Amino acid sequence: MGKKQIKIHIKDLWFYYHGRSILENINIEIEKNVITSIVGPSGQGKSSFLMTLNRLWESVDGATATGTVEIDFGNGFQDIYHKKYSLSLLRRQVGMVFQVPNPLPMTIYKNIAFPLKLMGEKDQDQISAKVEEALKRSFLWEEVKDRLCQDARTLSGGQQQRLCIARAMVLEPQVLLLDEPTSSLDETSVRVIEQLLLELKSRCTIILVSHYMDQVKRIADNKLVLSDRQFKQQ
Amino acid sequence: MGKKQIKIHIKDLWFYYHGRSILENINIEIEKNVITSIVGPSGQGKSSFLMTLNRLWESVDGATATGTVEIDFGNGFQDIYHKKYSLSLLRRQVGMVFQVPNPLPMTIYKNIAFPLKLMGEKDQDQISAKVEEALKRSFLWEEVKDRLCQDARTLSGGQQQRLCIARAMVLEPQVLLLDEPTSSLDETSVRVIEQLLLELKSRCTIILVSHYMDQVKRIADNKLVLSDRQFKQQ
Amino acid sequence: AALDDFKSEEKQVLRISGGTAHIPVMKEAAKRIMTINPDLQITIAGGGSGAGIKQVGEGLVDIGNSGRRASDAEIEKYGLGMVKWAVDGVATVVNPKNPVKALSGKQLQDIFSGKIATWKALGGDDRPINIYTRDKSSGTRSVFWKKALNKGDISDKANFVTSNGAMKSAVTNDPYAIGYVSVGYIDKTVAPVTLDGVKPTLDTVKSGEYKVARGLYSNTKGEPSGLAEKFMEYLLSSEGRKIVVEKGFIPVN
Amino acid sequence: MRCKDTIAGFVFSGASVFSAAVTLAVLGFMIVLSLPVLKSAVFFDVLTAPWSPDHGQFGILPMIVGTLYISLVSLLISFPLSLGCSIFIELVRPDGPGRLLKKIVQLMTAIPTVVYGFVGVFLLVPIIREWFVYGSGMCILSASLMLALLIAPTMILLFSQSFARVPQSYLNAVDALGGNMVQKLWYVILPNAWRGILTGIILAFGRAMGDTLIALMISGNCVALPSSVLDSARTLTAHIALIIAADFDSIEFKILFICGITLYLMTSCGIILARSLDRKPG
Amino acid sequence: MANNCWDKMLKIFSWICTFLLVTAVFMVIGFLVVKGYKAVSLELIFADTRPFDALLLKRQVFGGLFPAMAGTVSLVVLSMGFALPLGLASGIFLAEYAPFRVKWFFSLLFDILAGIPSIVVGLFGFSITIFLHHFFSEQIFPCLLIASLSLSFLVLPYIIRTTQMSLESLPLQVRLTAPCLGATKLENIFLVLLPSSMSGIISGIVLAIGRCAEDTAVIMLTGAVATAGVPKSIFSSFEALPFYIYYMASEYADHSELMQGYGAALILLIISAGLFGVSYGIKNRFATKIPNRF
Ligand SMILES: Nc1ncnc2c1ncn2[C@@H]1O[C@H](COP(=O)(O)OP(=O)(O)OP(=O)(O)O)[C@@H](O)[C@H]1O
Ligand SMILES: Nc1ncnc2c1ncn2[C@@H]1O[C@H](COP(=O)(O)OP(=O)(O)OP(=O)(O)O)[C@@H](O)[C@H]1O
Ligand SMILES: [Mg+2]
Ligand SMILES: [Mg+2]
Ligand SMILES: O=P([O-])([O-])[O-]
Repeated sequence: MGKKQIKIHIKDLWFYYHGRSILENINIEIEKNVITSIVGPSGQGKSSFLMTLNRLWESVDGATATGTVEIDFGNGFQDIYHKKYSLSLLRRQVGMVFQVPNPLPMTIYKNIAFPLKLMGEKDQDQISAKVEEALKRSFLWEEVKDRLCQDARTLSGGQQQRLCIARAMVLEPQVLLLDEPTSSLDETSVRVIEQLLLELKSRCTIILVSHYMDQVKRIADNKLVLSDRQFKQQ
Repeated sequence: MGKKQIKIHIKDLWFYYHGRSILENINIEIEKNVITSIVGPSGQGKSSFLMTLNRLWESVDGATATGTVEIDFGNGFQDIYHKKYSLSLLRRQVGMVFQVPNPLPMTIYKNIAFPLKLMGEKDQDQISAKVEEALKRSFLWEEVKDRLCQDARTLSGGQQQRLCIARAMVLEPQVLLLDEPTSSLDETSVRVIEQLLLELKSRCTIILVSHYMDQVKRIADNKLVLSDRQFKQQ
Repeated sequence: AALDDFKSEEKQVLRISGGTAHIPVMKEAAKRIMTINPDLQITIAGGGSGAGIKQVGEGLVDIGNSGRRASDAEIEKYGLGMVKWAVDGVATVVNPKNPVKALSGKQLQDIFSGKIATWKALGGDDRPINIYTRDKSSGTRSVFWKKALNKGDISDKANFVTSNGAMKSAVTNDPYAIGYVSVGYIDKTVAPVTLDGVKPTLDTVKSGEYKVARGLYSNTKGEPSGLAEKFMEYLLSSEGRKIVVEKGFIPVN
Repeated sequence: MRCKDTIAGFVFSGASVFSAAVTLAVLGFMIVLSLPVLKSAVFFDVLTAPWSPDHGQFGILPMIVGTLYISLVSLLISFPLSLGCSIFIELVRPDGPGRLLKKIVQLMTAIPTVVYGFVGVFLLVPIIREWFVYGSGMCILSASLMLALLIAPTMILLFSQSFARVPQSYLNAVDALGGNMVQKLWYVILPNAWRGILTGIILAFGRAMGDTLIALMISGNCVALPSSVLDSARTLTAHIALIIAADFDSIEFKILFICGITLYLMTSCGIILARSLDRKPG
Repeated sequence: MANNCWDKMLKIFSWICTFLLVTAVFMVIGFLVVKGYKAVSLELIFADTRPFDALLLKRQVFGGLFPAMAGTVSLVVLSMGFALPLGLASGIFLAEYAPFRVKWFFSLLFDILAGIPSIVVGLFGFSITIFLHHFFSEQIFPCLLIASLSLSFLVLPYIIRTTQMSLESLPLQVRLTAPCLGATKLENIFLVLLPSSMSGIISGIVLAIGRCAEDTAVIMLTGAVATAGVPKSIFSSFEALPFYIYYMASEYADHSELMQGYGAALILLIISAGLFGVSYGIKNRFATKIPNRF
């Protein structure tokens, strides 16, 4: 392995719910293009930590975060908490996938095209090319190419989760946050998604919250243990 | 151990919800004065089975049962599904306790006195004697004797569950059906209730639905496994 | 009959409805009677003269008031007994702030039919004229329509109000209003309009100079009897006549 | 025991059959009483002619138009306002003010209509008269403004209910993909909550049509067909209240039942429509 | 950024709407309070009669709100007297007895009844009265009894639907508790189901009371009049607070009557808000005080 490259610098990060601190004084670095897994008992703040990396907590009632999170999106480290930093820009570069797959109530095609539409992309050819690519990359293309116009909620759980990953990947984010993405899936689907993550690693930095030690052992390069509002590297 | 005595004969029992069969052709016997536990995956029909034993399904929309269930209440086996069999008589002799404790919206005292009132008991002294006895037998007397006039819903979960058992026991039923009676309780309460069941075994036949294998091992004498609409004895 | 007559009456209810011009007098009389004998209950509703005649005819009330003589057809159909206890006029009124205080009969007809639409044409402000009128059941309206408007049209743009009282407060509240009320209702919150040179006042009505005049009647089904009869007698007694004067009407002799 | 149970069953079902019968009786009674008009040749005139008893014309067209006009204008005023307020409660949701607004809106449901009418007469009408330098101030606009306040809580509460019912996972998906609030509203909330919104609009419209006091007190009640919002107009409900004193045998009185039937049918259609929307999962 | 700009506009729009609505509501309430607070006093209610005499019905009150308030109270008591048993029984039937189709049809009818404009219900009441007067007994007039019957039809659907919904929302476990102990269906309903859903039902009832106290359109067609004094029998006409307000608004004779109108409006507003508060309180109290473990 070559020299370690750092993708995210987290300095002095605190996180609160309704004034109660969940994370205290976090100072860690996250390596580029590897899978970093975060483990720890339930309710410790793993999900909260992910939300600090794309500022998703700003949409949650009663949540606050302070500190600096610097991410290098190719042009040097920039503090994403800086006032002028655009939220939608950030979220496009930091994708996120949730524990329970959450396809939007529209067709499979439109689900993937949705982030492009949000970005203001108008060119239909471009969009369909990108959708196809994203689906291929998440091993879903073969399974859905004949039913792109069906409602995405008719897919199986594992397919839905891959759809959500594809949706997150269509904007080519440099960081991908995964919050227990396989915990509601059956064994086979889990394997397919793990495979997918290993593939994706080459093009983005993956942070994976997982309850399953086996899984962490199988695919993670780094492991961070969250306990007592702090991280312990292992 | 002496010769096994049979309490309940179940022959050719079928159970349906809205025409969909849940239990098919059940033929089993249940031993007298022991704890028989019923285990099996969720949604297999364990609760439904209990309801066939006191005809409680008759109060549930869309449920039907066919077959014969014969119980020996001391004067030979009688088919409880027989047209002439009185429902209230049956329910007095077959007590039932649910997973979530369900005290009635009245005082502690009245909760226990309620079944007596339904039976038409008028003599207040008799009632209060029976209430006290039932509470003592369920190890609850000491805890509630000073607050008999408080609303039963102010008790803790474990206390409520014991209250419900006491309520079921006040009519001295010969069969006691318990539907996961400890699954919403903490460890200590669970132990108290298990102790209670072991005590009660001497005076009634207990059928216990439980998810916890540990618990089954600890207190059950017989174990019935429900799967694929059928029982398998183990 | 004097008030004392009511003292001996048993507990009972007297229903009165109809003409709204009558209401102040009715209220005062009822108040005095109910004070003397709290067992009596006298209920007073409006509705207009038409309603009063119909309701008493149908037996829904004991006394039905009307601000016009019941028509012969009505009298015959229901067998009404009538008591006329006051004389009253119907005056055109405007808001006191309105400089236009005199009109000719022709002008009045043109205003109500909508031909003259702004006050400017009459020397007032440059604002549209807001006409207020009553519904068909009103005795005040039928007298005004017959005697002041010569049965001319009333514009369908006119706003509707349901009683003499409501007419008065509508005109009080609207500086560009024109309407018509019973002379007894006129006080300083509304300004009477001089019609063809005659100002509607108690005196001009009494003297017959002001032509748009009418009687105030109370009707019963058949000849009045019982409490209704006593009530009528009270209205015609000296004390009753005092009330009539007090409320701005002219008692009949 | 058995016997008691059976009797109780009869009592309960009897009560509900009676209550249901009332609903039908209201319609039935009005139809019977208006039969003379329905049967006669005037019926068609009734729906098209103007109202002018002096000339023997008893049309209720101006009232139907007045009812629709006033309700529509009040809806036009109230709808964006209500939408904005429910966006405030469910989407913008500033901590304190959001909850406060909800409380205020709930409290608004308790304000009596006659109070709105009263305030309309003494506060709103003079303001309208002076601002627009036209008419008496008793006009469609005044009535619609007050009605808008009356129906706003119905809409706001139903709107925010249906906003809140949009699954959180959809909202999370949009958030995580970098969508902003407007996009969230446009692409996810509105497509999912439109049934609730439509239901709210229908019920509020029914409420506006059915209200008597506000229109009676501040719309002027003239019988001409209105041509602008500053014109005075009469609603079907106010018409009933005004004409009720008429002779029971007259055509005027019988026409009231036509008004009643019209109102009954219009609101019932609304209810049926709203229910059919509500039943399907949104 | 364009994105942000849209967001800001949406926020500003929603703030403006909120501001407009709240201002309007406070204008309405504030206007009444500012103009009316001076009028609110014992004299407003009892005029020159001694309150004690008035309350004991020894003397009639003239020029005060007392008769109107007494009328409204009798109206509310009577109509709830009719609507409550009928509504509760129908609600129980719908929730516990009715087969699916019947339930569907009846609840549709009750929804329609809830949507019927109150003036139409008033018209119904009025024409029934005339009908009875003509064909049944000359002694039937629009009166307190008729008005409260009509009002009870108006609030019936509210009571039915809240009863039905509170009963239906009880979890299966609660429903099965008493049958398990040998209770019959009726015992189950009266001893367990109704007490368990009491808070929902009561707050529905309080709102229905508010509706009775507030409605004007029904009573102006069925027996409310300008002057009647305290109602002496259910067969007489009556005064009522909302009708009084309507009457004063359109035909106050002088300033003091106008002030009475303001006072009456303020009092009615306070009563309605009070009833609303009570209903809200009941819901909250039952929801929080007793931990709901089901
Ligand atoms: N919306 C919220 N409001 C208030 N507190 C919250 C909220 N969401 C979570 N919490 C609390 O914050 C703490 C951290 O929650 P978080 O979801 O980050 O934990 P987690 O490590 O992801 O747990 P899990 O493994 O169960 O997902 C928990 O104690 C939780 O109770
Ligand atoms: N009221 C009902 N109406 C229709 N179907 C029902 C009803 N209650 C239960 N079922 C269905 O009947 C089946 C058996 O249910 P039952 O509650 O007996 O299962 P169980 O073994 O007790 O499960 P659990 O362990 O989750 O309590 C399930 O598939 C369930 O979906
Ligand atoms: Mg989590
Ligand atoms: Mg179960
Ligand atoms: O109400 P009137 O006196 O005009 O009939």
